[in-house]
Amino acid sequence: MNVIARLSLLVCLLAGVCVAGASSAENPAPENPGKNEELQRVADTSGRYGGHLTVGQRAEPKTLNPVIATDAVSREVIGRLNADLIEINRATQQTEPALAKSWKTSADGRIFTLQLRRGIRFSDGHAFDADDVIFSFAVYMDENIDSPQRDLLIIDGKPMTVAKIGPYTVRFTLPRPYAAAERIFDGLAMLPRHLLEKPYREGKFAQAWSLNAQPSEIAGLGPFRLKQYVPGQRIVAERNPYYWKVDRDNHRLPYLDEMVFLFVGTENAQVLRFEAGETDIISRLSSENFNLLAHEGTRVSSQLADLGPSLEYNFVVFNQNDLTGKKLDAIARKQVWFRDLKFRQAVNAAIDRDGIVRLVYGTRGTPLWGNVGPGNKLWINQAISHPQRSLETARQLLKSAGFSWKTNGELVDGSGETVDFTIVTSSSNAQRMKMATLLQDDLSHLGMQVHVVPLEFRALIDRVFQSFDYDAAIMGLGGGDADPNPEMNVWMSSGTSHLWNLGEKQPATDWEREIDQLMQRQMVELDYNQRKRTYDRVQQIISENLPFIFLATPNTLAGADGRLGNFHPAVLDPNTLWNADELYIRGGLENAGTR
Amino acid sequence: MSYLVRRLVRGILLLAGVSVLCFLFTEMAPGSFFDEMRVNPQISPETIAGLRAQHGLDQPLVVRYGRWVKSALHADLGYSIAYNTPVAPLLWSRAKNTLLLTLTAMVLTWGISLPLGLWAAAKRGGVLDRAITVISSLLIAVPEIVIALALLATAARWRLTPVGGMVSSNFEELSGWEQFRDVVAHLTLPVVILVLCESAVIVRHVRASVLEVLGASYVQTARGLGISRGRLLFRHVLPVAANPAISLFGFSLAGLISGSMLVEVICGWPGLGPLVLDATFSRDLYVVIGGIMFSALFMLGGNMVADIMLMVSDPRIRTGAADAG
Amino acid sequence: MSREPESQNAFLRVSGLAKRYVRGGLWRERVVEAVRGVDFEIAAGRTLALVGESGSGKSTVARCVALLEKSDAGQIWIGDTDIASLSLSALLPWRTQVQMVFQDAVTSMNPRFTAAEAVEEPLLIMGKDEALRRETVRSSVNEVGLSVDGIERSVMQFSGGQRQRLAIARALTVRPKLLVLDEALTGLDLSTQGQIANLLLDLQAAHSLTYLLISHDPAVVGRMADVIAVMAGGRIVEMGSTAEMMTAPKHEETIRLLRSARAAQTNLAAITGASL
Amino acid sequence: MQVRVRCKMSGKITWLIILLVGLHLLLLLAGFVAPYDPAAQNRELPYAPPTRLHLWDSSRFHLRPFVYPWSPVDDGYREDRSQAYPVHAFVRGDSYRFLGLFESNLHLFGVENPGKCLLLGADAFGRDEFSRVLYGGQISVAAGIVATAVTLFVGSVIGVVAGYYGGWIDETLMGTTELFLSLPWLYFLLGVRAFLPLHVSAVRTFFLLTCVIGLIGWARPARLVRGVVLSSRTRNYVSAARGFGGADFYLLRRHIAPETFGVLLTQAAMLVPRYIAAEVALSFFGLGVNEPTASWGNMLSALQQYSVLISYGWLLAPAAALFVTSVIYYLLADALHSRLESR
Repeated sequence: MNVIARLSLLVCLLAGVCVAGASSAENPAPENPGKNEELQRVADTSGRYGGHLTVGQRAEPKTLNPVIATDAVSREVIGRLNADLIEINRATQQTEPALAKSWKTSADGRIFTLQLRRGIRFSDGHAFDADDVIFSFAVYMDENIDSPQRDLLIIDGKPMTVAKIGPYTVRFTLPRPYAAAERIFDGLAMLPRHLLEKPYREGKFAQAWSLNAQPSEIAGLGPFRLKQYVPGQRIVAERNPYYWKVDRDNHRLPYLDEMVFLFVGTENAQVLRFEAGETDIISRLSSENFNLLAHEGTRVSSQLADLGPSLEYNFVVFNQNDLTGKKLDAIARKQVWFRDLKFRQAVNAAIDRDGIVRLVYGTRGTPLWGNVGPGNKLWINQAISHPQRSLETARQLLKSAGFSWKTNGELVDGSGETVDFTIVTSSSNAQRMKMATLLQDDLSHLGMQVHVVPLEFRALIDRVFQSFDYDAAIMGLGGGDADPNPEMNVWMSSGTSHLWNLGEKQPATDWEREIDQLMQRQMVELDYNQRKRTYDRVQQIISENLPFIFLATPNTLAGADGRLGNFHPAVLDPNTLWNADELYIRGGLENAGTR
Repeated sequence: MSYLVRRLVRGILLLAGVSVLCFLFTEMAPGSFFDEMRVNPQISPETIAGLRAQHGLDQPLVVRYGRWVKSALHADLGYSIAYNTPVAPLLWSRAKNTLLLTLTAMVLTWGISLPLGLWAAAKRGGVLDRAITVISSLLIAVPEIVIALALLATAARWRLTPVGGMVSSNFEELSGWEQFRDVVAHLTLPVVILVLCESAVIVRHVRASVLEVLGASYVQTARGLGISRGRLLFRHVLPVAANPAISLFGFSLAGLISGSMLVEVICGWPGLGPLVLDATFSRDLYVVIGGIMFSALFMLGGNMVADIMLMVSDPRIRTGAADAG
Repeated sequence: MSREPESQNAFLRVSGLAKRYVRGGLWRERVVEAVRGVDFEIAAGRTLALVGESGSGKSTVARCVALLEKSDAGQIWIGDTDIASLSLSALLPWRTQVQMVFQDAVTSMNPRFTAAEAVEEPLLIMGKDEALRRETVRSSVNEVGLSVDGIERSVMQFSGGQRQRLAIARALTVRPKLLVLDEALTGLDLSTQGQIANLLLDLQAAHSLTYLLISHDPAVVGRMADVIAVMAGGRIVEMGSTAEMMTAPKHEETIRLLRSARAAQTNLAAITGASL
Repeated sequence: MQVRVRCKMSGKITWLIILLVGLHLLLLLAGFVAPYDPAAQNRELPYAPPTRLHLWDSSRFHLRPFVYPWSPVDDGYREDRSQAYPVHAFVRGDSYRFLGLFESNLHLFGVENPGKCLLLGADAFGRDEFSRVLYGGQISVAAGIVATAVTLFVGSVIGVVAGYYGGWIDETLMGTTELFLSLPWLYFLLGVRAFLPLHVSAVRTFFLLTCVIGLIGWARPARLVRGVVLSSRTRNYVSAARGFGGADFYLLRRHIAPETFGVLLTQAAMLVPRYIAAEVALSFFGLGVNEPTASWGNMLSALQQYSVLISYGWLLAPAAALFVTSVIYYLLADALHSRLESR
């Protein structure tokens, strides 16, 4: 028996060695850089080839189609398989050349002429040229596809136009000057015309590149290409042997043989599997988990990074929507308070932001008084004041607004009605639930009866965006970019994320009108300093009029296996994988296959 | 009508009822798949409306139901909004994994709890009986999610088993035997969690129904005749005590698809659980409805098997059914 | 023990009785004709024994006569009334006329009950007040030869013979005219059997009860019955006075029954009271 | 022997009932027993571990236990030995409504401010876990029992009717149970929440919760009961009683319903803790008892975060309370069951 067991073990080991040996040859070796390829040299990067990196994702990606993908996890995978014309460097937050090796802007800022890299190839070896760019934009702009990216390409209701000037030159014409227009190109993956034109012509574009697609049907310009999809378990991407970047020693990137996207399901599982060494990289860590990993030190070696304040801003918004015809009389009555600036100022003064940072973020967060946090170094208005919490100030404000207190401490308004309202928040966001509980306690010191109502995420969205059936909400908006332009829809009175009063025909207040003008102006302003001054004024108005009462922002926290080289997490999404092409495993190949 | 025909008719009616109510319920729940995009300031409401129209979400409920029935008859069970593929293959690729997990867990659960329940009842008040009472109370009192997380953490700390997924990432490179071992290693933790939570309930029921029968007349008589304890338990008590146990067994069978959702989500098991839960949150309606139809199908099968077993094990029921009919 | 034929007015007259069962199978249903065209009558105060192999339909006849089941065809006359045609509610008064004593006294009483509760059950159902119930229970229990002292004990604590006595006492509480004895003596040891048989005969004499005795045991039948009817395949194949049947059976079924019974009799001592 | 066993049983039942009454009294008098208001936050003490009761200080033994305050350090808390706070009985503190009737501020025990006596530590907001366990128990235990009662009532009625009458009634009812078991209740619950006004008081949330849980859960007991009834309705004594003219209702009440007691008691003993814990799942979907009202379910839902579960073990206190409660209930159910049987 024993002998048989040993023998079979031996056989298994041998077989394992053979299979392992065979498999490492499966991954394509990087092609040697050719003479006529205009590759991008990443001068300050070095590393070594080999190994694979396992990433734990909270959910399963839904599609590999860059045009229709809406969810974050899909986009995270798609981003590794595809490339853009111009990229935002996550470390510097500035644009830099990608598939377009250079570009020229006309004097009026409306015409962009892009020079594409010559001689570079898609991951299936097919050449890339201007026709692919023209095709890609045709798809993104197609009304029948309703790509979420389409909205980026429409400025002032008019689409930008694309023209092919030469085999490697394309020209984009904007309907009007647009500040930082080149940032739009980040996130618009260039598609292979030779693979996708057929489904596009047949009207089956949305079904193309689903997860069930064969790897041979998919090609991109990113550092990796699809190797395998196992339903419910993982996506394996292997090196794109034709990738268009080289390191300082002229070695073609990426260094990694493979990237494995593992679907782990929950944040807990993400942490557990990182802790157990089953995944190598972890981002969007909560402070509790970050501290856990930092203190426990259960991983043999891990590198944890606290990058300081993120771009996410959490705030309370009071419902100031026009409720006529909505049958929400109870809320309409309360809107008298919500529309009263002094009421909002009182709430603002009563909030214990330090408490939020300490209790919600375990000190790994930063209090906020405006919509631009310290994480956005280019745009923050440092002049905005940071008043300390003062219940006394809050009481004064309420008193001057005609509120008073009953003998039992309850706050009543001028007409004798008790100040009593609910705060809704997403039940799946533990941090915001905690903020709500803290806020409730803070406001109870002012005699306000506040009820916290956690709602399932989509139920919350439905109330805030559709039915307006809520008093106040704690929400968060995360910027994909540090630029003010993506915020247009939040601050413009006609904007679709103008949460406190959606769908205004015209600005309801003077300060909203002023913000409208300022936002419009900054959009067309091409000079940074001028633009900054304009946007500073917007921040100033917002912090004075408090349509949102800002609370705090969490720090960006990430971690990786200690052996991962070139790990430079950034505040902008995707925090950890933006330089996937440069990541490598230290110590080389012998460690790579052991997991 | 014969039993099977009646069951079949009932099954079809049930599936129809479930599908109608599913549509009504999903209509009741606020929000839709594309609502998440509303939070992104860069996406316009027109785009969202366009996407809704593309997927037919703007159509009235009846129209959507009609389309779905048509698609269900083609064995597609509708079209996933998120995955842009038909639902049935999406579900089936994961249902296999769920079945692997739940069948293993079920066999172990019953293999453990049936003898334990019998033993506890036979030696009532003994050490084992008390231990079972305390342990099962503990398992019932502590929410499953906490038990699962605690076990998961233990496994991760002590490196006992892999803490998630179904196979290692180098699975394809392993030999057949190693692949088997790999799956077993990954299976261990979710199975242990499921077995612990389920058997706490079943042991108690088995114990209670065995005690009930032990008190019954003919068993007392047989005892008076000096029949051996083992023979008494297995020949006389167990067949009769099996009645509630069989109903429970039916539930085990019926819950094969739906019973392990939480554990699958926590352990990252690539089954239906994570898919359907994710779809529930994201309002990917047809995946949810498909998942429910799938589990309803299994429930029908499970209950039918349980009823047949009841008929076989308890001849009086057969006679009774005849009388009433 | 009177054996002379009495006046011809029968207490119970059964004619053309038929009963079908539908057995729900897994694949298809099966119709079992348990009883077909059974005719017989019993004179008041007399005993008719239905004998036959198990499955011959005799228990079905008993259950129909005892109003436990609805027959599919035929009439069951008591006096001028066809009780088979009555609705459930109209049957209620007739239930006091006909009572049944089951084969297995052990299972015919709820093990949760005390003896008193079990015996008083019919009275309770009929809504009699408590004093009357208690009085009737006492007299019935006395009548079957049990002591009143122990009747607050659980029925589980009575022996097989005692429980059969309780079952008879229970039947007597409603003062019935007809007792259906469905294998009431089966499964008891010989001496107990004899005691119960004597008790039944005494009761018959005392209350002029009419008995429909279901049995497969010729010894019991020979001792108690005035008339014997032999059933096979759901029909009565032979009927006659006890004396005729025991001495000169005609039908092969009757002969076979008697022969097997004699063979069994020699082994009877070996059979214990185990009802399992 | 039978008699002796029964006496022993009765003794056991008495003890269990005393325990149970004691437990419920403790919960009912939460305001008095708990030293603090369950919603009072101590923002400087998030996740403070249980306060240690001391009898010895550096020099000598004290008859009266005393506590040291926690002072935060780098990764946790340390006792600040410079100041000791003796624990006093019957102290004045946060006010509460005694038995919901009159205002009081008398507490069983406590320490002087600014000392804190956190017997079971503190939660993320520095709220006293011990006080919250007591207050939370009021809601949770009541919810568990009411929901169980609703479930078992509906379940046993349907199970008994289906099992007893059989035929098409059985087919219909069992079909309904299957329907019930397979429906996407989550959507239904989300839908119900959407229809309800946001501002629903804690009491009404609690009632809604219980009714919904109770109404959804009946299918399982119904099927179990049906199985038992199916086999018991053909027992000879049931036929006999029918022969005496016993109506259906009589048969059900006297003969058939008692047969289901075993299953029902077992179900009850299991459902109470299950239903209390079910709130954890519900609060995950924003359907639980809202903050800051405490309930064992919403307290345990904090442990859904792996880091909390690992780092702050004392937050399992509601689970321990639930465990004790459910063991008492189960033992009682078992003892009652065997008592019914041994008659």
